Amino acid sequence: MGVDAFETTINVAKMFVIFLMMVQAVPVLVWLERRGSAFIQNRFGPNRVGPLGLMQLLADAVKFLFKEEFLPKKAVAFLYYAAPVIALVPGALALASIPLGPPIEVAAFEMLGRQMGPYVFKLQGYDIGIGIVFILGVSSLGAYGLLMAGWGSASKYSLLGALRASAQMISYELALSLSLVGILLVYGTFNFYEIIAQQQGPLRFMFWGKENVISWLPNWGVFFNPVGMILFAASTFAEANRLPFDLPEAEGELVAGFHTEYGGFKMLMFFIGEYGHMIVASALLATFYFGGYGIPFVSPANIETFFHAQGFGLTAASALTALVSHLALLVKVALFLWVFIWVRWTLPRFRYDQLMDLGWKSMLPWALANVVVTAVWLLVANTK
Amino acid sequence: MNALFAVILLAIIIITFGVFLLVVSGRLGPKRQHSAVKDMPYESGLPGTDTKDTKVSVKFYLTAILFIIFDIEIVFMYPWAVTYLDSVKAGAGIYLLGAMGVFILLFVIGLIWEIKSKALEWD
Amino acid sequence: MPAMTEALLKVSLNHYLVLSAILFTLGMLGVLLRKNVIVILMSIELMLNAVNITFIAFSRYSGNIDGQVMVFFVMTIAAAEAAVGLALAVLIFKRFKEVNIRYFEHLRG
Amino acid sequence: MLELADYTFYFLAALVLISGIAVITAQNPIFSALWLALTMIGVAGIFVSLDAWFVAGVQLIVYAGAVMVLFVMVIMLFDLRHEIHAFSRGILSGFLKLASAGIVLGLIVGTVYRSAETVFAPPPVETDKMADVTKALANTLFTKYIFSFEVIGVLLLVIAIGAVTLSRIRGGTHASHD
Repeated sequence: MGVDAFETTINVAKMFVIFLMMVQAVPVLVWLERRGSAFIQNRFGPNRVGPLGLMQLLADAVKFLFKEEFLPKKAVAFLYYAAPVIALVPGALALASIPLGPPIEVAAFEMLGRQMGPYVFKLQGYDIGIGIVFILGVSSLGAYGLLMAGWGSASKYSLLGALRASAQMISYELALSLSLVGILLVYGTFNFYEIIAQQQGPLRFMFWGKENVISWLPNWGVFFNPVGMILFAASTFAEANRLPFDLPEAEGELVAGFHTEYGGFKMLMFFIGEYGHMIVASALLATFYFGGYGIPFVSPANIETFFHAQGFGLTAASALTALVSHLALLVKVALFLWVFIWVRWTLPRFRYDQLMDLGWKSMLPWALANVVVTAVWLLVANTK
Repeated sequence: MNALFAVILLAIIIITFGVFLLVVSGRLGPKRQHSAVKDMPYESGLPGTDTKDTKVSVKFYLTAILFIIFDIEIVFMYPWAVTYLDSVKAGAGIYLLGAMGVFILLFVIGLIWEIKSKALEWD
Repeated sequence: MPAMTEALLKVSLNHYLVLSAILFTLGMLGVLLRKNVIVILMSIELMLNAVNITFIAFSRYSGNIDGQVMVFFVMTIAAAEAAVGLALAVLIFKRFKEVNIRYFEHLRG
Repeated sequence: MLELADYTFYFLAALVLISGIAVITAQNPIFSALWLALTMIGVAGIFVSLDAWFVAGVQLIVYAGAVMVLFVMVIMLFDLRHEIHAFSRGILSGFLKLASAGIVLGLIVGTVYRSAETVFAPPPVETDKMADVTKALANTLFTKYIFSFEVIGVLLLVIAIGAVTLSRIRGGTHASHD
């Protein structure tokens, strides 16, 4: 068949690893959220189980596992049980298409008496040429999980919460996808690798057909499209149903929104989906506006040459470069995730009409203006 | 391995994992015990009323309709956005900007109309 | 496996066309057999999707990008049709508390 | 020799057809809508197998993400849980309808197999060339079809105004007074 068994194995294993990464990140994030909230509010938070309370989530998970099954009367069983499974899908599918580091080159080697390689493994689940369009498409499927949960559990709070959630999600999806048009105009490609490659080195921009360089700033997208960055970040809060946009589960009004009737592991699965949204949003923010896995002023090629000079072989140097770059991305993502948690205790919740007004009457026009201004600016800047 | 197969594979992995979790947590938990109160949907402790009477604002579906229309307009901007820089460098930027300018103008007219006609008003 | 069967199973343009034909017929059956306006609208979407498959398949096998542009337009029209169709369905429901297709004949004047 | 791409096609075709049948046979409209969403996702996969990545993405965004969400929302709004007359009745008309659908299917499939040679795919597009496909699409859209593109803009404006106006109508000759 011409398909290399070794390569296929690695590629399949990558899927599992990336999915497990998302699932594993959730307990850490929940711990961070609870400890962070406690820190901001000047209290202790979970600190009993294990060092710093790190084992708390393990204990919670075990407790969740041993909960009694529950199905409300009149509930549509199929929808009720399918909804949490569906809620897992968009986040993981989107995360797998974001590059987590530069590709690893593996030099040819001999295994079991057979000549293998050379290979290039990308640090992502699958490389899709249309990157961001795929992510937008997949994350727009997120509404189904909510609607199925809301309808399936045959409860008023759930139905209202689901309708609110999906109306909010679709409203902010407009601002989200429109704010990305600005950055696509600047880079002229959907491909994440090309976008990241264009963000390396010092800040370089065209003006009246002449190239200018500002040597003390990295060449990040945020300097080309600051308004787009702010709009994108704000609408991801709404997409992930986080405060100040957590209307779907406003405790004071709707008990818990669409997952009112859920408990145990089923609720945890909704949580995983929600945190998956946050992780994807942070990774996208880093990729589009903050150089992705790139370290400011240092290109991956430089890192690799450095490791070569230290006496590492091709494979080892490449793997180490990928590791270092991946850590850079991880730092950025962690920073944005912390902002997500921070904002939760800084801003109060919106009212529903304010939320819709903000989405449709402020953010949409601003995003549109951003597109027009960027287009005109590009035209002016590149004309001699 | 092509990307389409990879996407399908990952989707299958996720769904299998989810179903596995459902089954495991269903098996491990205590035996389900029915009672009239427990099986009732939660309504803050008040006696539940029939869900058929739930009145939902028609605003929700109006929002969804407007979302479809604006979403398509934004989707049309995506191919334009990727090809714009190339065209600007090739000297055809004015033409593309004009083509999209008319489209954006129609978009703005629609948006202003919706705002003026109070279709986006939630009260 | 005999070579004949294998030649039939190897995916070619015809496979896509037949798939599209079956999908189109399903949509047609839905329009003919169902009475709920919303389900009829969904069946129309099914038929439009079948046509889109044909467009893309021909575009791919003849190396001509125009088919993809056409699919773009078809999607737009389909979405617009769904928006207006559902607005009508909501009107029907408000008056008759049911969305049966036979109430559409009252939509005059 | 069948390859991975062939098996992927058969998987997607089965997905599309099974969910398509479920759309028109489901008694409950909400299940119809959810099955149709699955059909749309399958069709997006079919597009991808034909290397139309961008159109597949648009299919996901517009159809699966927007149109079907609208359908699901409207059905939830109506609470159309129980439907008594899901199918039209009448044995003769039902037979005629089935027969006409069968004839259409037979005609199309017959034509396909009588007229077309078995055409196999040209080599697939490389991942890093996919951007070029999108750019070619954009160039065709903004040169050859520029007029249609602007007309679509006008159409969408009209739809936006029309749908809102329609949803405002109340009363009329057949208004129920309750």
